[in-house]
Amino acid sequence: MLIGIALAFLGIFLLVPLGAVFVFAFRAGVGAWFAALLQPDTVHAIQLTLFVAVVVIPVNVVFGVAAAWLLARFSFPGKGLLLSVVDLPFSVSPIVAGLLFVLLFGRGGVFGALLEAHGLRLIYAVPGIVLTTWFVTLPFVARELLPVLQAQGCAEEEAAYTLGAGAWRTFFVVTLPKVRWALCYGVVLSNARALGEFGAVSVVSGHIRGVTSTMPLQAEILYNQYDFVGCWSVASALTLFALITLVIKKVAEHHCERPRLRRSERQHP
Amino acid sequence: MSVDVVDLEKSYDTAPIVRRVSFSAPTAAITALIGPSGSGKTTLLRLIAGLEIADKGRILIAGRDVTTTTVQCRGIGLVFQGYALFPHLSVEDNIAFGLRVRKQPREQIEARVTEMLRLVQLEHLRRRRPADLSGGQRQRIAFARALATEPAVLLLDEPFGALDARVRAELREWLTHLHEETRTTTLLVTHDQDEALEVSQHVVVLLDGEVAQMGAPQEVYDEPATPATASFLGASPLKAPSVGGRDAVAFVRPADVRLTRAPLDDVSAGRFGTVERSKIVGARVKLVLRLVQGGERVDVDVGRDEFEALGARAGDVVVLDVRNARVFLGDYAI
Amino acid sequence: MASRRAPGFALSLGITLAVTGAMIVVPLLALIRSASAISFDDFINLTMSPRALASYRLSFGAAAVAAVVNALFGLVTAWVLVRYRFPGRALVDALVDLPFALPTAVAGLALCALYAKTGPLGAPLARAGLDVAFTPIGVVVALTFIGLPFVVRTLQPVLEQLDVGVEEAAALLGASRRQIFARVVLPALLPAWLTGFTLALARGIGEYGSVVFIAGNMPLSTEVTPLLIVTRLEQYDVAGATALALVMLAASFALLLAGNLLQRWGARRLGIA
Amino acid sequence: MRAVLFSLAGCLSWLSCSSGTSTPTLLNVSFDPTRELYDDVNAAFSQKWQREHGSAVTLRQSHGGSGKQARAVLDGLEADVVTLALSLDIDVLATQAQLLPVDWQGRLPDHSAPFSSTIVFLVRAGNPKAIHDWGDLSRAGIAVIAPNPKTSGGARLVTLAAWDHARRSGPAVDDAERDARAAAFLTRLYRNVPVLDTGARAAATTFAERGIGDVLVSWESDARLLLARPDIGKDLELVMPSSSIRADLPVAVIDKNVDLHGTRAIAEAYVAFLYSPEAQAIAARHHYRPTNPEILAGSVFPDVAQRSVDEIAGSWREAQQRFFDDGGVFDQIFLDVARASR
Repeated sequence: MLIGIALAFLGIFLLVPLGAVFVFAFRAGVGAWFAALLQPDTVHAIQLTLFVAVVVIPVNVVFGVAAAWLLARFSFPGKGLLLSVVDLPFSVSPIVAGLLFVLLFGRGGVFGALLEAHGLRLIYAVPGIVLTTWFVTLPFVARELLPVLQAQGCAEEEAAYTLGAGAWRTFFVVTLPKVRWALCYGVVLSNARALGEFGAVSVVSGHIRGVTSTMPLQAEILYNQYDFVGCWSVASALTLFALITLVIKKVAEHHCERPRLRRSERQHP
Repeated sequence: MSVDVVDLEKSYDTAPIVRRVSFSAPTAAITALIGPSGSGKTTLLRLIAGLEIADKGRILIAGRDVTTTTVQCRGIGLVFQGYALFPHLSVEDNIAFGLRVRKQPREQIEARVTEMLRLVQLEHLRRRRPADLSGGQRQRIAFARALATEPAVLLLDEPFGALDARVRAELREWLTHLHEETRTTTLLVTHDQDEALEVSQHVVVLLDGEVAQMGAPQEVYDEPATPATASFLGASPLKAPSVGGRDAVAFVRPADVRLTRAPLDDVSAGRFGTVERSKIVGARVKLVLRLVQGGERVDVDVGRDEFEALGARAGDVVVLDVRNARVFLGDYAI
Repeated sequence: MASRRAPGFALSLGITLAVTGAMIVVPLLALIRSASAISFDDFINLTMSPRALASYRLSFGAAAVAAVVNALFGLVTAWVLVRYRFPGRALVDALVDLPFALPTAVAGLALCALYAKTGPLGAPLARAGLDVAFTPIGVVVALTFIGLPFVVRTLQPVLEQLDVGVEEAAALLGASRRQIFARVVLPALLPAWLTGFTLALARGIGEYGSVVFIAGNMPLSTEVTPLLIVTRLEQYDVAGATALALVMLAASFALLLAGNLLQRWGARRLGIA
Repeated sequence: MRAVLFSLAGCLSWLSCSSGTSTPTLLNVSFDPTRELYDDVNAAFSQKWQREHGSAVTLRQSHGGSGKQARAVLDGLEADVVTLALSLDIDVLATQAQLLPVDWQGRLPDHSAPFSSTIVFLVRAGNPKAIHDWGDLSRAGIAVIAPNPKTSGGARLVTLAAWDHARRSGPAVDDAERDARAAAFLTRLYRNVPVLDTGARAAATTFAERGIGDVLVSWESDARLLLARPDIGKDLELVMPSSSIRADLPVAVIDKNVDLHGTRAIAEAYVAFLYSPEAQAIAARHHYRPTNPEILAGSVFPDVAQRSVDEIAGSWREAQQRFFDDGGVFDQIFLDVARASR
């Protein structure tokens, strides 16, 4: 009974839209699907989207690891506030996020005059898209790592120190392997968001076809050109990315869960 | 390679945890740090290991001041309460960890790991992961890992805390043997006084962040320095005749009381108590008595045959013969 | 400062402060600077205009309804996923994260195509007299979709850790199944449940991508606040956009703070603190 | 902090520029319905440029609501040329950011508007609801699809055309009563609008693809583009109202940006090309009314009485202030619509 309710709810709200994307995309056939994806502007949008993800993810990993380490291992005044600030991009409206960067780097913005004097262009160009995407994906890695670092405690690290291992060595040999699946999970989530961000990027993109259109924006452009096959092809490609994300995530979770299950077995033999 | 702690202090958020602690752990002996939970013994151990920074005081290992030395350079081995084995490494890699960090040649590491596994008698588990081991096995691997680097001092933080009674007893004996073999200066933190008495050659009693007493196990057991120590070591207080107008308290252990049938005609001589209840626990019997004069409760622990010879039932009055008691006037022992 | 002797305090503090400073605090200061140029009266006029109020009503109202729907069905889903074993459970479990992974614009397009009067779901619903697309109901549907994982994912770990022994103890003491759920399980889940609700709410209030396609975007009835910000911006009304952005920002920060407090409360209640 | 940000910015813009543009690039920032028009115009222009100068030129396009696009240029989108729906949107670029001179309209023929368009109705095949003129749109039971005048230039033309029609029809009374009549008409009309899309294209999709509404009020060019579509054109029918509005579609070179990019020569050649017979013919093919009289005469455009914005409201600036700014006529109408629907 409960299973039925849960499945019906998930079916209506998740499976049906998911299926719809593919039905719409392949209505004109697989050939049309490929042809639509191989249009030059769409190819560029795919490249740009992947480029943004490739830039954003490493910086997110470095920041996420540093922030999670700081928040899990030390207590200092203002920690609660810092945690909330780190979380902020997560709950801020994407539109507000985009607006923030326009206010910062736009012509009339805080740094607008400075950038213009040096001939630098951030907004309505790739850097603006990268920065905005970075903003909206900022908390993901830190958010995934933090609970794992907290839950696992620092006993193993301390054991490594007492055995003579230095800080970096301990970090790479003990800490990182311990949290690698949570890290992987965080990367996967921020990657998904980086690939799919629409609202924030839409504000700062400028929608120049073949230059500053990411895949979600390209889907919207094609939609507005009455090119529904193209639009749904891009949408289904993004959905495929999403499904791959879920698979990777599931694998990561599976690896995270095994030690946890064992521990609970030990407690309740 | 003694460990000397001088006037060590440590507070968390202004709450003092360790207050002016000084003691010495002699070379090649097992020194037990005992005290109830919250007495600061684990913090003290972490301070010695270098995992916490002391607010004040000094720590010397083999006469060398290591107060500001980093944890990596102190030359200590630490066995953690929850073992803290690296879950992603095999048993062998866990033991080799400290040696690899020291960049020892491969064959030497190999040999040392084998030696350590033999020492803890777990050669057959070499390639297993910690998750596949039993609690006792993990415990022994943790010892092997800590000893592999030949530390000057071995620190043990409640090493048997998470194990069941039988394995605990086994490992205590095993630890004694291990220590005889390695002769490493060892500091053992435990809340279990029996464990401390059985394993160590030197005992430091910590109460409320302060050293309450230290000395040889038997000495500490027999002559607790303060009422608090006596109480921690299992004695219960009994009102004693006042001395010089001041209240005196006698601390009596359940095993230090003999019971005999009360003669029916004379109830004024000696101490009389009414049996409230009794419980046979294996070979021993635990009784709860209430003194006829004053109504204080006294716990008594006698042998089964002694109890059966006594033949006392609930409500019977018996004579208490206190063999050994520590009497305090205020805080002073007499 | 740091009393534990873990290394890397200065480095991690440096990186964290530099990045949060440059990427979050500075942009926020830019927003506040822009907003400070608006006089108080103008600010009130801009943020309390009938159109703004109507957009709050829709954004906050629809997000709240969607969060309630998600709270109820999310609880059932999390319960089913943790307590029952059935074929395809792993698949269902993975699927719950779909709204996290699926770009919001794709979700918006798909939902709009499905629920429009000509769509496969919209047509039968329209015949039954229920219009979904281009009405506030459509907004609720979109927000339900994107908020779905929050409740499930915050409840799941707590449910897993919940000691079945406690429930058994309650049963031995004579509690009925409903009583066990209401008096034992629910109180233990409450903080996580509320946290999930808060997260779904916060996400829903600010959502744009999935909503613009399915909302009717009619001023005063089906226009969400983020769209109003976009509209203001396109009318060269930076002040209006900034003022509304500040209101949204304050709302999301307040919800975030509430969420963190709830989490701390929950940790204390379960004695983990 | 500034230094960090700055070097970061430098890094990022280097990354973005490193994609390498050896050929000069021209960015035309345009509005929603001109996507197909400028696809063809750009192809023709780059061929012509290649033929005449022997070097290639890359043409880039950006489309969106006219106001949104102008906003982006204002905030730093480096358009070389703008081709928007309203002269007002280009005025803003001149007055607010001095990107081009204020008298830009005098620099090219016909007030810098090489094409014009108008507003028409699109109904379901057979016109089942018998919609023939503006008055029919306010009838009860008619669902009207039109975009949001706040974000869409075309929608502002719709509002102004409807206003003008209502104001001039019926008994002649004084100005205040005419205005009241027009406002009441618009309130009834917008009460019939179930979806207010952000742009002309979104509205067209709602009407044609989603099958919502009885009538789409839209650009003539967009309506005829939909009619020409093989899959959905046969289900639609064009209706010309008795009167409509004349929408001049202005173009301008953005002086500040072309000087920055060194693309002034190409940009000026590009806007001049829009007046050439070749481009005018392309425009006519895409159902934009050309200014070239011969080409206009040679193509088929339905007759409709067109009134200019200046005739209806004095000027675009006055129209914007009076109708579309916050607290203007449109906001009043929507307050009434909301009150009536409650």
